[in-house]
Amino acid sequence: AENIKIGVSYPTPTHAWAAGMNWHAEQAEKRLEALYPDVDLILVNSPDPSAQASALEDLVSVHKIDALVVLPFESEPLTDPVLNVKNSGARITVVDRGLSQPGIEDIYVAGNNPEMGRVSAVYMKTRLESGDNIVILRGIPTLIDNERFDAFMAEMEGSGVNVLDHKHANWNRDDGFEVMQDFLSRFPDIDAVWAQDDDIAIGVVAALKQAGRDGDGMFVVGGAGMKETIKSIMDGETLVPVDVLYPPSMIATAMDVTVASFKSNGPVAGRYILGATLITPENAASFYFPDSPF
Amino acid sequence: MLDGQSSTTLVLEADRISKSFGAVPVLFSVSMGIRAGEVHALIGENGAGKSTLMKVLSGFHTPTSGRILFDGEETVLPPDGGAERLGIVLIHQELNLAEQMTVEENIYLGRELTRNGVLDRETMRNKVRGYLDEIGLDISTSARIADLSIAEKQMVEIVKAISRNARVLIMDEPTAVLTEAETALFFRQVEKLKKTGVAVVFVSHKLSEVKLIADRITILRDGQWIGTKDADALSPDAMAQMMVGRELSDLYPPMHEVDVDAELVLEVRNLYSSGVSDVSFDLRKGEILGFSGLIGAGRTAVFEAVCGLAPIESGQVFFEGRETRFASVAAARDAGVAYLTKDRKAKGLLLDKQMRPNLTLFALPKFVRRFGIDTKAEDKAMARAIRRFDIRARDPKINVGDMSGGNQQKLLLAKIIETDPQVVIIDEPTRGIDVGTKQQVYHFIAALAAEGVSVVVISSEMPEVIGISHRVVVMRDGQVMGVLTGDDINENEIVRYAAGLKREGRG
Amino acid sequence: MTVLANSSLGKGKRMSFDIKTAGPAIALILLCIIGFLLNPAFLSEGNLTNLLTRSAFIGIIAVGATFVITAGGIDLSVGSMAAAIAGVMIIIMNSAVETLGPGLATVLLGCGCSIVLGIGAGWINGMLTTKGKIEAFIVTLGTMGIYRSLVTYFADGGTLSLDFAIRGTYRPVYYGSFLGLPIPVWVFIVVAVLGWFLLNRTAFGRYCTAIGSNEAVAKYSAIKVDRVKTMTYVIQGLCVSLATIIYVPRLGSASSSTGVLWELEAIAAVIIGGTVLKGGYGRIGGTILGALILTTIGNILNFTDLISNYLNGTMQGLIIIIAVWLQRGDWGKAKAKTN
Amino acid sequence: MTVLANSSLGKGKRMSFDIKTAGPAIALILLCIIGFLLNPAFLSEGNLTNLLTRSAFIGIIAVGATFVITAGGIDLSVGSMAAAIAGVMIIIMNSAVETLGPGLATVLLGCGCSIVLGIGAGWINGMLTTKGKIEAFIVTLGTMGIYRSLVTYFADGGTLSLDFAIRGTYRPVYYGSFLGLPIPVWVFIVVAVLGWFLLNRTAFGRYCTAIGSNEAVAKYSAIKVDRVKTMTYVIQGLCVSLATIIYVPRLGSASSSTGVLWELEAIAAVIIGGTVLKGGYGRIGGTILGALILTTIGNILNFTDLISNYLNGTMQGLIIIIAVWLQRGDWGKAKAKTN
Ligand SMILES: Nc1ncnc2c1ncn2[C@@H]1O[C@H](COP(=O)(O)OP(=O)(O)OP(=O)(O)O)[C@@H](O)[C@H]1O
Ligand SMILES: Nc1ncnc2c1ncn2[C@@H]1O[C@H](COP(=O)(O)OP(=O)(O)OP(=O)(O)O)[C@@H](O)[C@H]1O
Ligand SMILES: [Mg+2]
Ligand SMILES: [Mg+2]
Repeated sequence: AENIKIGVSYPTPTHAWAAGMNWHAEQAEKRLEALYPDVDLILVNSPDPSAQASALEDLVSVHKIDALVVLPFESEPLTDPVLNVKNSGARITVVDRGLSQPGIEDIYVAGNNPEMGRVSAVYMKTRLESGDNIVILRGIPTLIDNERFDAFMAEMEGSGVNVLDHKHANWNRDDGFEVMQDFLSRFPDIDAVWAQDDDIAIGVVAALKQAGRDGDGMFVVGGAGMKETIKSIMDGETLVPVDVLYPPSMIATAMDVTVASFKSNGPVAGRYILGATLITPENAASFYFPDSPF
Repeated sequence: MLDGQSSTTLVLEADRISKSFGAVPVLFSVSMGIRAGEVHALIGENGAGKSTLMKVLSGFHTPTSGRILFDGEETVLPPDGGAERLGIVLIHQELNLAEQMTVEENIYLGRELTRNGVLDRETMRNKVRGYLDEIGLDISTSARIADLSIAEKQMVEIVKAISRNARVLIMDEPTAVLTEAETALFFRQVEKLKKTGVAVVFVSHKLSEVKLIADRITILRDGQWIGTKDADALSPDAMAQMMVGRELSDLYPPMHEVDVDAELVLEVRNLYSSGVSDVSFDLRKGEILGFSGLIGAGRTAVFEAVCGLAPIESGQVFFEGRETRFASVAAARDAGVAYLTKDRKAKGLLLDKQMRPNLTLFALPKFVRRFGIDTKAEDKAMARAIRRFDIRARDPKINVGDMSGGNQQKLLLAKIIETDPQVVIIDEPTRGIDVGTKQQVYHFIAALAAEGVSVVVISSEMPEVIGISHRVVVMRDGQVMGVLTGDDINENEIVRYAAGLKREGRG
Repeated sequence: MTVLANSSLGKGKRMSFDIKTAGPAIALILLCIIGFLLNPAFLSEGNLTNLLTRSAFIGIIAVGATFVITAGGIDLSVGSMAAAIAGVMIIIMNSAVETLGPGLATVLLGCGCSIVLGIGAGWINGMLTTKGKIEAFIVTLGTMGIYRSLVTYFADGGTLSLDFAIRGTYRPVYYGSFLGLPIPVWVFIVVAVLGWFLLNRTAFGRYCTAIGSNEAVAKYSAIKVDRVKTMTYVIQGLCVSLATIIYVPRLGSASSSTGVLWELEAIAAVIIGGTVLKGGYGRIGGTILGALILTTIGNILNFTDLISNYLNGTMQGLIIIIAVWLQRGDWGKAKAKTN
Repeated sequence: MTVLANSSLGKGKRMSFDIKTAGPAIALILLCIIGFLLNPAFLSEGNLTNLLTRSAFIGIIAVGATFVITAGGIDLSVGSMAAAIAGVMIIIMNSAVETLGPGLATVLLGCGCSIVLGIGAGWINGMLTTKGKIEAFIVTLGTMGIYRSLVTYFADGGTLSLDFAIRGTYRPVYYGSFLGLPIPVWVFIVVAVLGWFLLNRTAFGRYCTAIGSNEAVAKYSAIKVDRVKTMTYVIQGLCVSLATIIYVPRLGSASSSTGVLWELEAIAAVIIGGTVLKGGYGRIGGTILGALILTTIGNILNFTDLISNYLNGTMQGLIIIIAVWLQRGDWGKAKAKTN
């Protein structure tokens, strides 16, 4: 049989979540190629949007792919390049970040960023009262960060909880540590921290412990579902009591679905939106992948 | 020619010029008039302010007080070489060429010929070729300055200046790095320019040259104007006396004979290196060995190879009887062999540093006490060097680059001697040094030899080699043409060997 | 005899010089051979076109950087500058589309603004270094941060995107071809030729070299050092704006991640090409090859999955070092060095 | 008249020199005043301690960079080198915990490895620049990419985390205090004092300065140029490894984003401190102040919400440029320049 070539393009992992995604992609590649000898998956990662656009060009001109699974670095810049791939005749599966023009992709698999912000806020409200103070550590200034942040703020609206300040910690542990140190110097009374991301949360926790302000009911909410965090939730840690899922395995889901679109008889096109589940000690075990780097 | 009129009109005149750097006064109310079609020499001791005056007269320095008259009118000269447009061209004492650029590019720098905005490279190249041929300089127009020898660089500077259609051509020690042959070529050009009515001002410490070419002579001492005389009225001795302010005794010290049985300190056998082929000679303890030859004869190359600065291709070097190959300058230094470069700007001194770190740089291990540098010992060394070599910097904290050329040379000498070497090779020891100090340097070299230090003097100044050497090696094209001793050491013999008219059989 | 020695000296020099010039070319050819061996599709027309087009951005910026570096300066702000200019262009075109319509006029307005901004930004860098007497490294590190954060600010942390109506008009500037070559390649060629001409055939080019070689000498040769230096930054700005003009239609957007690390790539291209980082010697031809080499490395790494993706950076680093080592072209001649 | 003009000029010169030395200090004091005005908590003991501790990383690295830059080189690889060393340290300690247990021995093993790696990495940079005769910019750009991708590879794109058992033993190296000052600050102080001594009071320091000032003169002055230059890179590597040793216990992890842009920060600190980028003049004291200035800028921006988060980079850029401009300390003396 003729080979089915599927290109898989995503950003170079520069933080743990992306590394987890990369791990899931590699696992899926092995699994699918073993399962279907005629399927060839080609994984490419790129350090920035224009490199990703270049990689897409190379997938078409060199590898002559039949389908593309793409997690765009950013939506806008990659809309045209993906459209070009589509025009070459390949099927398109978009993961996570939607393109800015509807109708290009055949399949869409995504997490839910606004939902992530909202779910975090809902949890916050269950623990806080009017007049309580929180600080927010945001990610890298991007659309994703904005979506999470805006949804969070919208949900908090009217709760009476004060957001003292929000600074970018770039989904980075070091920045999380330093920004939190400064928040602690600046604000004597903080009741909770929304760190948005598990990496930032690690830095935040270190800063809290250093300043000795990790007691009296203070808590931190991160996000994404890092295995260490999930483990500590399973163990009943109170400083980071919950996590909000944004699963890096979505890329594997997308690869599965794409291969299925060649192999299955039924139609597989459409939208697959994964939830932003709140991970609590009760359900944590089912989200724990000890082998993943994330 | 234009005589009657041109010899009296002053093109450029300094009127009671004073100049200070910071709080340090350098020139005190100096006046000097320059006539069209004359060669006007400016002489004076090191640090007398000659270079400073020349820079004031060409707009590179603004005078602190006093006036400059150009064509009889008071003028404020434009800065940074802008005076070239008025026809006032200065060749700086320190070489002023862009090292990475070619000869052609340097000669036309700042006034490139263009056609419709495009460089007219063809014309520029041809013109430069013409200039180079005229002055007898055999280098390519597209040679990089960095690849030229220092003398060639100086010739390029001269060509650059000559090509600028100057009305006043000011040259600060243009001949310091030239041999007599090249100086003669250069003077031919000066004569030519003079005939066309160009006023030539030049600074030199070679008084015989001054006597030969100058029409009038101005003498500076300690920043003061001492006098302006017709050249005919002054003998070199009189010049020296006016400069130094006292009568000079014999320039050269009395010669101590070397003990013919003195041990051989350095023996070089069949040395091959780049620019050196089959060179052999030896050097005895306490001997002063002169090296003579034309520029590019390979004298420097021999000692750069010996001292670990350039790789030896083949041949043997014996130091104190043992075969040695110094792997690095440091190894040579530690063994007691020191080499003083002739290129003090590029290889000798850190121009952006003060005197003290420069003085001790070569001998620095000597100044280390318990891991740190003993600054007190450095200060003592500095004081000693200043005394010994009469280094005059009015401001001791000045950067070496701002010191007068001659004083830099003295500092360089002091720097090398600081290691107390057994063998010292001095390449052009008195380049840019005034007669008074020259005398001191010669006596110093003689004293070193008397103490048992062996000295190699590489010099392009024939009288110097003749005056102080026990023996003279003459080189040409990287080979030794002959070794002269005793009465054979005279100008006639040296020239015959150097020009290849005579060659010794190998022994 | 003297003449002989001289001429042989000259020849030796000229030959080593030739190798030096040919160095980057040899490195590039080797890379192409490796690419072909890894995957014959490397030499397909499609891939070569992609490669050239991609090199155009960095290449055009690097031509500007060649001037700055030759004159002894450095410009770290180019990547952020490109992002900021792209951002402003998009904002302006998006708002002009209401009055001017999505036609050529709007695109031209955008390009005009880009050029004005590029020149202005270059001028600011130039003035701060020359008149402000602040080290170029600091000035451009500062403006790098400023432009980067401005584009984030304009985009509100997200992405600025070009109105889809305009894209149709503007698209051909990136995706169109002329005589078989994509437009960006043509722009690259024109910039390269003009840059080469300016550096090698005009007085201005010589002034840049002279300033980089020895500022005092340049000054004493009555060259207006500050003006020439400022001009090199202006040229750099102009090149950045040209690169941006062909970049915007490619992805139709700008964000805070646009142009990240382009400054290092551009400088690397310049230096791989043989220009001396400390100034005084510049080679536009080498710069072009340098840009092609860098793009080719990235391209080749997309061609093979022999190497873990994570090790791309290792390969890139090794190849850059080896390429420059190759182009020194005096292996084993170490002995002759001292002269 | 003459004398008057002279003496005032002279004083100007001496004064401007003093201001130049004092420049970074003044800039830092101004920043502190601004910080205090924005929020009095800026001067709280806790914040000052944080500030000093944070400066330690960049500061220690910048001390090394002062040597490299003074000797006319540059090292872009330090950030990646730190990340790679941290990664390897963690891997080694994690695997040693089984045999050596989670005690001091393991930590010492880790630190030892860090130092060996730092020295080795520096030595490689040095040899490639001196013996390989490749421009330092290219060498270290290459090794920067290599180390960065190696750490990504080791971490599988993610994060390497130190075994929790070891953290307890190792923690005090970051979080502990001695005489009221955190350990990292002590390390910083020791490195700074040693660095100052080495640069200003030893033959080696003189040699660095001499080489940066004029390599040919250095060579003719019996300085082993290649060896000294290599040593500066080794010192840089050692400083990076020290910085890494105090960095690892902080969060107990290393990832591909560890140390990103530290190279630019370190170089910026060096140059803000008054060291000349082209070499020949280095000031350790200035470097320390430069590192403090950079950290303080970031700290102050976290202390206020007056400025849009997005504009942090703009403020940072402006403050850096202004700080360096301030330290030039010859505002308005442009006229006196010509002398
Ligand atoms: N830029 C400067 N700053 C401070 N002092 C200077 C500067 N230039 C020259 N001087 C000082 O001025 C004095 C005169 O120097 P000048 O170079 O004019 O002497 P000179 O007569 O040319 O000596 P030489 O024969 O040695 O070249 C010296 O003491 C020198 O140190
Ligand atoms: N064949 C050659 N290959 C490389 N370099 C050469 C060759 N021949 C001569 N040179 C170089 O030419 C220069 C001229 O030689 P050198 O400086 O030793 O001559 P010199 O007699 O000392 O002349 P000067 O009067 O200038 O001191 C040297 O730098 C030498 O290395
Ligand atoms: Mg002089
Ligand atoms: Mg010589």
